[in-house]
Amino acid sequence: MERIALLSPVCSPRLQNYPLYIRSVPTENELKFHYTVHTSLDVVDEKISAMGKALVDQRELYLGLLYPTEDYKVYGYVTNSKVKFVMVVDSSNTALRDNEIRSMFRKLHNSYTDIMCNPFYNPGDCIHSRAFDNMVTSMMMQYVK
Amino acid sequence: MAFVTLTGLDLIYNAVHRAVWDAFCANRRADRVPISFKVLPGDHEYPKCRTKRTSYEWYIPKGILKTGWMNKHLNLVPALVVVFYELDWDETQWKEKQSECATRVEIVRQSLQGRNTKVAVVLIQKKTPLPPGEDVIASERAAALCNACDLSGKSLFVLPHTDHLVGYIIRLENAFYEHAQTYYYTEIRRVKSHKEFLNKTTHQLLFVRHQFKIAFFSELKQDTQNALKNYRTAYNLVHELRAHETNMLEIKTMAGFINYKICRLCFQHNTPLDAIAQFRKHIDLCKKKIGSAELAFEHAAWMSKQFQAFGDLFDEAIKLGLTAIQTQNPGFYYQQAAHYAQERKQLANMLCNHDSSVTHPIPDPLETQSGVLDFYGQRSWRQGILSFDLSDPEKEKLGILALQLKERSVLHSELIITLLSNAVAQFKKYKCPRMKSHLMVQMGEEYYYAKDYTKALKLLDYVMCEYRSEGWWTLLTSILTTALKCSYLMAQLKDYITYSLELLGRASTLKEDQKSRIEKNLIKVLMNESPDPEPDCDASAVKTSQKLWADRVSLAGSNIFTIEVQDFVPFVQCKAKYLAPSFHVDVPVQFDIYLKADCPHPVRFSKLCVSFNNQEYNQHCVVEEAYQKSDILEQSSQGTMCLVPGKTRKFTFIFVAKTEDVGKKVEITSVDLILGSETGRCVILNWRGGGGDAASSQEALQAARSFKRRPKLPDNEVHWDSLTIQASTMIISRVPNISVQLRHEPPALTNEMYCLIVTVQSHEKTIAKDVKLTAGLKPGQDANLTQKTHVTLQGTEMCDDSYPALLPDIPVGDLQPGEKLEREVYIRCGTVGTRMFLVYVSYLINAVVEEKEIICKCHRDETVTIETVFPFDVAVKYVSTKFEHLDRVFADIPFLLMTDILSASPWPLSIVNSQLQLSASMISVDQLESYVENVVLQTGESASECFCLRCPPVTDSQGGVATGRYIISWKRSSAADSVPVVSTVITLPHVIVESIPLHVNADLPSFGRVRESLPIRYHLQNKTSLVQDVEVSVEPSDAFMFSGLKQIRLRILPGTRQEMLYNFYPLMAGYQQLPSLSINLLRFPSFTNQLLRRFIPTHIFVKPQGRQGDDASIAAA
Amino acid sequence: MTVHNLYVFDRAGTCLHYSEWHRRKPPGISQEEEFKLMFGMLFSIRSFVAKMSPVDMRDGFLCFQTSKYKLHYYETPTGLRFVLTTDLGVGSARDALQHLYSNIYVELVVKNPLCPLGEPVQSELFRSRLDAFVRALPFFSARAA
Amino acid sequence: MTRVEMADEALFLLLHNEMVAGLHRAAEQGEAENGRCITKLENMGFRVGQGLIERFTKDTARFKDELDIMKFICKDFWTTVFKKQIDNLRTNHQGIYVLQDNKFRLLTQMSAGKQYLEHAPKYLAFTCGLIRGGLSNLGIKSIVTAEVSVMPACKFQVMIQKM
Amino acid sequence: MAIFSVYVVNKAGGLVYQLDHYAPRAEAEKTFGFPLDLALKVHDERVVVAFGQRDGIRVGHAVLAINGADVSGRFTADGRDVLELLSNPAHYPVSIRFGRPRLSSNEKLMLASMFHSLFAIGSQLSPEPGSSGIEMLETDTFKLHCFQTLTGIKFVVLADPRQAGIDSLLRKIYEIYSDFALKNPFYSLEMPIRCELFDQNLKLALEVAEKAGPFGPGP
Amino acid sequence: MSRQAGRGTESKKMSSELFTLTYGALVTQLCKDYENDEDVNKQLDKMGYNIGVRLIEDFLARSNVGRCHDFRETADVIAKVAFKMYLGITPSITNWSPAGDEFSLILENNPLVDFVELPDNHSSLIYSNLLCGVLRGALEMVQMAVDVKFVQDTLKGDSVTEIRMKFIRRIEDNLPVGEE
Repeated sequence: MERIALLSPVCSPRLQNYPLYIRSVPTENELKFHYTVHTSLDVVDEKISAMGKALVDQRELYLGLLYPTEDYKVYGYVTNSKVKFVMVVDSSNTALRDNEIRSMFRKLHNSYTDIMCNPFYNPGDCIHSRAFDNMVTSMMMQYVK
Repeated sequence: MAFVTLTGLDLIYNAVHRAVWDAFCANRRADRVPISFKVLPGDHEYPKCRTKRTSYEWYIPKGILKTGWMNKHLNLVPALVVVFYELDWDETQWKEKQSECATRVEIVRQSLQGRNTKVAVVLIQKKTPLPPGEDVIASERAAALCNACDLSGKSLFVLPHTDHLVGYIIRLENAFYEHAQTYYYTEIRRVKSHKEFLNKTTHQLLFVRHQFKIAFFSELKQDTQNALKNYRTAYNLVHELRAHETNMLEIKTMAGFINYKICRLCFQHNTPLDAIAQFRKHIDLCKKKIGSAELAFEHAAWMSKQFQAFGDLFDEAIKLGLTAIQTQNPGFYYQQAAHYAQERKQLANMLCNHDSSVTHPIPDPLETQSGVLDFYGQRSWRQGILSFDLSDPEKEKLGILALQLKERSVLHSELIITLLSNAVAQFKKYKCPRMKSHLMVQMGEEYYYAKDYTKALKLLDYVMCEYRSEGWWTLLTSILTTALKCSYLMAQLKDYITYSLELLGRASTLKEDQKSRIEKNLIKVLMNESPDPEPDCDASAVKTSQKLWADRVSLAGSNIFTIEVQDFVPFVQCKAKYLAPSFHVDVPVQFDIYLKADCPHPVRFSKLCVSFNNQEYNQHCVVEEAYQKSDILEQSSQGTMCLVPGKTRKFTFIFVAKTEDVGKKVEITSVDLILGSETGRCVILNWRGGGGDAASSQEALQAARSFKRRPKLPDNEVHWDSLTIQASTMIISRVPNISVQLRHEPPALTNEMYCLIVTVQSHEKTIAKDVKLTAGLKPGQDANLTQKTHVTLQGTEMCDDSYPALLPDIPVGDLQPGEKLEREVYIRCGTVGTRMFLVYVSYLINAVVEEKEIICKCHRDETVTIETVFPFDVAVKYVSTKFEHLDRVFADIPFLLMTDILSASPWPLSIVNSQLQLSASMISVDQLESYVENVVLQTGESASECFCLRCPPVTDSQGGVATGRYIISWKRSSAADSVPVVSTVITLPHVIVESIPLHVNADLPSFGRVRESLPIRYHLQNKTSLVQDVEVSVEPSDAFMFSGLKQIRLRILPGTRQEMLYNFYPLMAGYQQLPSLSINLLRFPSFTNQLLRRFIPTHIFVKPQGRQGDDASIAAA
Repeated sequence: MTVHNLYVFDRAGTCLHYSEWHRRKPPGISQEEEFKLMFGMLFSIRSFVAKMSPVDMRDGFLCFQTSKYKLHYYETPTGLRFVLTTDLGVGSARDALQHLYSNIYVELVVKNPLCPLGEPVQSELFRSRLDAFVRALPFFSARAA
Repeated sequence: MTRVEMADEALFLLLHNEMVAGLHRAAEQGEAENGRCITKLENMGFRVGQGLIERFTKDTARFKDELDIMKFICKDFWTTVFKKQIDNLRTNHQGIYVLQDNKFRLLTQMSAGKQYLEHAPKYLAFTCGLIRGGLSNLGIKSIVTAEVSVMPACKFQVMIQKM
Repeated sequence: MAIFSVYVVNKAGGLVYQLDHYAPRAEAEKTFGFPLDLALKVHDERVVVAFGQRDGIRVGHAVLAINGADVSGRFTADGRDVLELLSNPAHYPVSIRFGRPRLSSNEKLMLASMFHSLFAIGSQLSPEPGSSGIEMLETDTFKLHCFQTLTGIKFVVLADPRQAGIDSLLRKIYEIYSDFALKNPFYSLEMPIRCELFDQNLKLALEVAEKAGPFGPGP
Repeated sequence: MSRQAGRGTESKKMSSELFTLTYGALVTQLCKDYENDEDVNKQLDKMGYNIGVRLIEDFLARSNVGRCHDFRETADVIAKVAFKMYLGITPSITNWSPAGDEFSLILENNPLVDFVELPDNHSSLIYSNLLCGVLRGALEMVQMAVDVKFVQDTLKGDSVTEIRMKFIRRIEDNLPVGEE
């Protein structure tokens, strides 16, 4: 089981960090998952602000493991355009090592980039895209155990 | 801590002993050795020691660890027993005492039969002992005593109770500590020694037990490193045990213990990561060890406990200076503990829902004869039974039942909430606002389950805004749903309504049917009925709440709720928009209120009203309608007071601005939409300012950026997104309907009374009352212009500096429609330069707006820039009587003052008069009259005057002599007679006056004729008070022959004049140089001929010979 | 060797550009007349040549010469006609004309939105570049100078 | 080779020109209208800028600071879009940056002097938007204006709006 | 090496003599199915290919024969309109012979006078003073050389671009003209030349020139 | 510091993206400006035409392709040279009409729509209609009147994108009136 969330850029004026896209498999107790993603932003924000202060030379877009909970692992990724990707995976899912996660984020990012390039997409709107859905679905299927 | 017992101390009756004891107990700080002391009577019975079995062959352990064991070694079995005994070296009855002491020791030894506990003797003495070796008796008696008690010398101590008691005590206990150490050491050895008798098959339990004991003793021995090592092995051994439903609990319990020990030690050793790693391992290993399904809640409870315990350890460590981080802090463990607590609760609810008839079995299977278990983690009803198959299923059932019933009495929610709040406290520290809110939501929900709705709401309310402001609608919705339930169950009207409003709103992610349900309820509430209960609420709670609602209903009326919707996302959206950024006071102010409902069913409202920063207007902006309960939900009738979902409804308001608001902003301070009615219940949705809510600004922004095409709408409809809030407008004064014209003839001339003719004509339909004229220098220009500019309406007399620069509010009466009035404004500018002049006409007029009469103040202003120039430039020069330019004049010798008036004005000037006012030092040769009187000068023309003056000699002419003033009185030729004459005064320059010794002047005809004699007479006048010798000579010239003294020296008396006559005879015609006269004053060598030339002519015109006729005429001339 | 003048016509016969360097004989007629005449002549030459040619043609008309000058002709498939007159000494100016078309006309006229097609070229940049280019031609001599 | 490489650039060039022309054809004359067209072009540029930067920065490391971003715009971004770097970047360190391109691709074919100067603005609007969009997507809100005194040189002034 | 043809034009621009010395044949016959995948059009009284070309058939070629029967202009021998005929599916398959259309004699007249005027314009448009008319006109398939006598008669020779020695040939033709045309008592000036001797000598001169080939005239 | 990541070789690709995105921005802008998609299509075609008439010159200048005398030749040049040069793709040519005056260009992938996902309310929008205009304009400049239209479009769910081109007539250029 794993879940993927894509969060709006911080720089969006008033409402920050509102979800652009959330998807989870399986869909039961999705709400819990929403909370998990939402709370994980604490860590993301922290990391970002740390970069701002150049405390850490975090030059990579992939933020790595944000924090582990009993049953999930939460990973984060922030694009240069400050769009945040959060991925929650079942901690029991051993198939997913750092590299897999990383490459999944890359996939997400690429696909997101395409969306940004879709002239009919209005940046900041929630994402309703067949292409994106399919990509996410296939990606999840690939790893769902 | 090492356990040491002290005997032979009488704390009650013996002060000395008391003091000793206190010295032991008092302030045991870290610097003191870790010993726990206990005073026991000398004949105290210590726990019996079982006879050591020589072989484990047939020994089958009944459990891992006895429940008593740890306590035994902490508090019962000492490492050392100290016997206190009062005895001085010089004791008289030494023998007796010695043997008594020996017996005491013996008694102790007896009761410690079989244990390795050490025994020590402390002699309490009155005297301070001499330094060792000096006291011979002491040493031998000491030896004797050791013999008697069969003690090693190391175990005998002397305690003189003198002043340095504490010092002695500390030395003592250090000694004790060493003994204890050795004791525990030997204990460890002993336990270890058992190991080799054990075999893997039957004695696994013992492996764990021994390992544990070793670790435990090491701990008592303060050897934490080994303790840790051994606990670790013990831990691994526990998990090697074959786990089965029956011993699962035991294993977990032990694992729990050991894990706790390990983690604590790790934190102690400041290796938190090891602690965490161990804990994770522990959890991973035990997570799945659930044990019997019927008691699943037990496992959850256990898990929760594990996490909580670790959380506590972690927190403890932090208090001791460990630093935690955002992603690794106790919070997570408390949170997890809470999580398991919740799970426990759920399981309990599932497994322990026996109906009330089921009672606690008797006899209570949880009872044991000893009242306690003898092994940790075993079931009370089958202690020590190791076989995995359940010997007595019946008993088993009862046992389980008992436990289940017991679980029922647990207050889960309390546990959960405490854990959660612990977590919250932690996350607050480690800046995790969202995590914090999340936990608070959980707490809220837990309170909800615990039926403490007030607390629940308090928490939920508190966090709602976080989720709202971050736009997490799903989460917000779920929170709202819970909140709604609470408010329902408490029959909290206002909250109930508020939450409904938002749950119906566009931010809510509820399904249509749910929304519809909520809306129906809301309407019921508005109609003063009780709403239907929220789904899946606790039945009993619903019962109570229904009563509450009923009561609410009964006390109808006085049920008006104002709800500030600004800060959330209500189901009605509102935007206020003025039609223009500014309105003239005499046109009605218009604005629209746009409303849009996002709820599933149409909603009626009873009233819509708008408030302004000027309340006056409020009453004009109200929409109201008699409110029939009946058609509240009726789809068909969509009258003005009904909002149809998704449709934008527009209300246009018109009001007439107050005249006093001219120049002010009229702001919409709030919009109120009233649902329900005063009679029943009513809710006032209140938007601060021009509407908008928590989500609207973001939406507006997105809409602005969007490239989406907006489908064409019928003209009367608009796109909600395309509407922008415009909540304030400016009231500006009525457009004046008069004309103001200015006539004048620029430029202005310095100091003249410049005439500016102002013509005001009214084009108003009605009479313009109280017309006022303001005219003059426009304010806000160079300050000193104000000094030099003066304005008046009277052109008749010259205005002086007392006059103002600006004439304010000159009343000029009323103006009939079409009437025209004219005023002359006279401006006197004292200096040249450009000035801006303002002419401002204000008046009052009645206007009718929306058949309402108002008096408007209108005004029109004209500004005009006027250049001020000098009317003319006056040039003054001094010339000799021969019109030669003079840079100085000579005393007593007449000269000419010439004035030149050049008109610089573009308009003709009439010079009324001119006047020369001479200073005292000047005398006019002939009387002065003006030559330019009434002369009119056109532009560029100039008028000149000439005055003949003489200046008497002056003593010192440094800086020259004042000449006087030249005054020109003038006015524009165009100006009316009434207009005063301007006098321009020109101060004449000073002249340098020089006196000369001799003044010469010649008189001779104006011309000569060839070959006709030409008589010339020179007058030489001695200006000095001395006799002067004068040499006069005349050089010949080719043009003349002459007769007369060619060269002479003569003497002239002071003041007198000498005359010399010459007769010149011109030889050639033309302008000829006269034979030059040269004079030489012996007294005044400075008197030169150049100077002379000033006074006498050098040339003369000589006519050719002419006919006789002419001569006559010439003679006549 | 020397260059006399240059004409650029479009298909419709509009003279897009004319410039001259060493022209000693003034046209007896107005410039429009001259342009008309020139274009007319070229047009007839095209059809004349097409009929006269014993075999199928590719480029068709290339150049002609009289006792005093030589006229070089280059036509693009889009019907642009570049006409350069030089003295007799000059060999083929075809490459020059081609370059003039593809590197100067296309770059500075076609790609300049402010030069409407089918009207005389106003761009100073074009004029100056073209002038510079022609003056730099090997067979451009400053004889007149 | 290089010529072919530039081919699609020609296509962009013509498209851009035609966009400008097209919008102005559609709008009836008048200052206001002209202004609106400029805004439209600017907005289009903005959107394109957002998209491009998203792609361009996909594989780049994280930016250190504002200046770092600006440099990126001047070097990589400009090169990929206009085949050359910005010639000169100046800043007052108070949030104003001036990017100078001495041979701005969209002007080179028009004039090398003052001819057509009055037309320059509408051919710069899109690029202004491009920069603004790019920056905004990197979290920098700004106002971008362009200034031409002699074509084809062009100055883009970026004023950062602090948020 | 080839000299294609010779034209003599009098000072009025009238063609007084024409000789086609060498005409390469460019013809192709092909059988077509319906519809015809070539765009045909009528161009000065001929049916020619407007667009589309394959296997030797090129734009500008005229329909010379249909199913072997020669076509004269727009009409078949039996007077049917070629375009109509070909637009009717019933007549397919059909074999058509295409080729460069031959110049008819009055086309030649027309072209001569056309050149006459081009010649004049050529000199008028000269950027240099005192220029003659067109003396040489080059295309990728042939060169046209023109020599105008002082008396205003033009001798025009069409030759392969690589053919040399044309100038001397033109002089030669002038000689031949004066020897065998002018000196012929029956020849009246400005009138078409019909003299055997002229023809013979002319042909002879052409052959000589051709033999000389690119190396210029022999000694 | 200069960031080398994602530069160099990609730069050409990038600039083609610049074109794609710019085109997208244009289309959406038009969608906003015009009431219905038909008008947008018209506008696109018109703009395409204006581009075409200029682009052809650039094309001829770069590729030394001469005048075509045969439609098949034209088709080849368009597909193999022009599309390759400007869009980096080589459509295949199919479905010749018997009269050889009509054919289809099949675009396996159409760079213009690389990232595009059509919203449902644009069913009748012909997103890439600009291309038709371009082709029409360009060919008209070389005396070919053609009719160009999309018959299939991947955006509309078709498997490929197909542009249909029909030769109408050859435009004869004759001397403008009042000359010769």
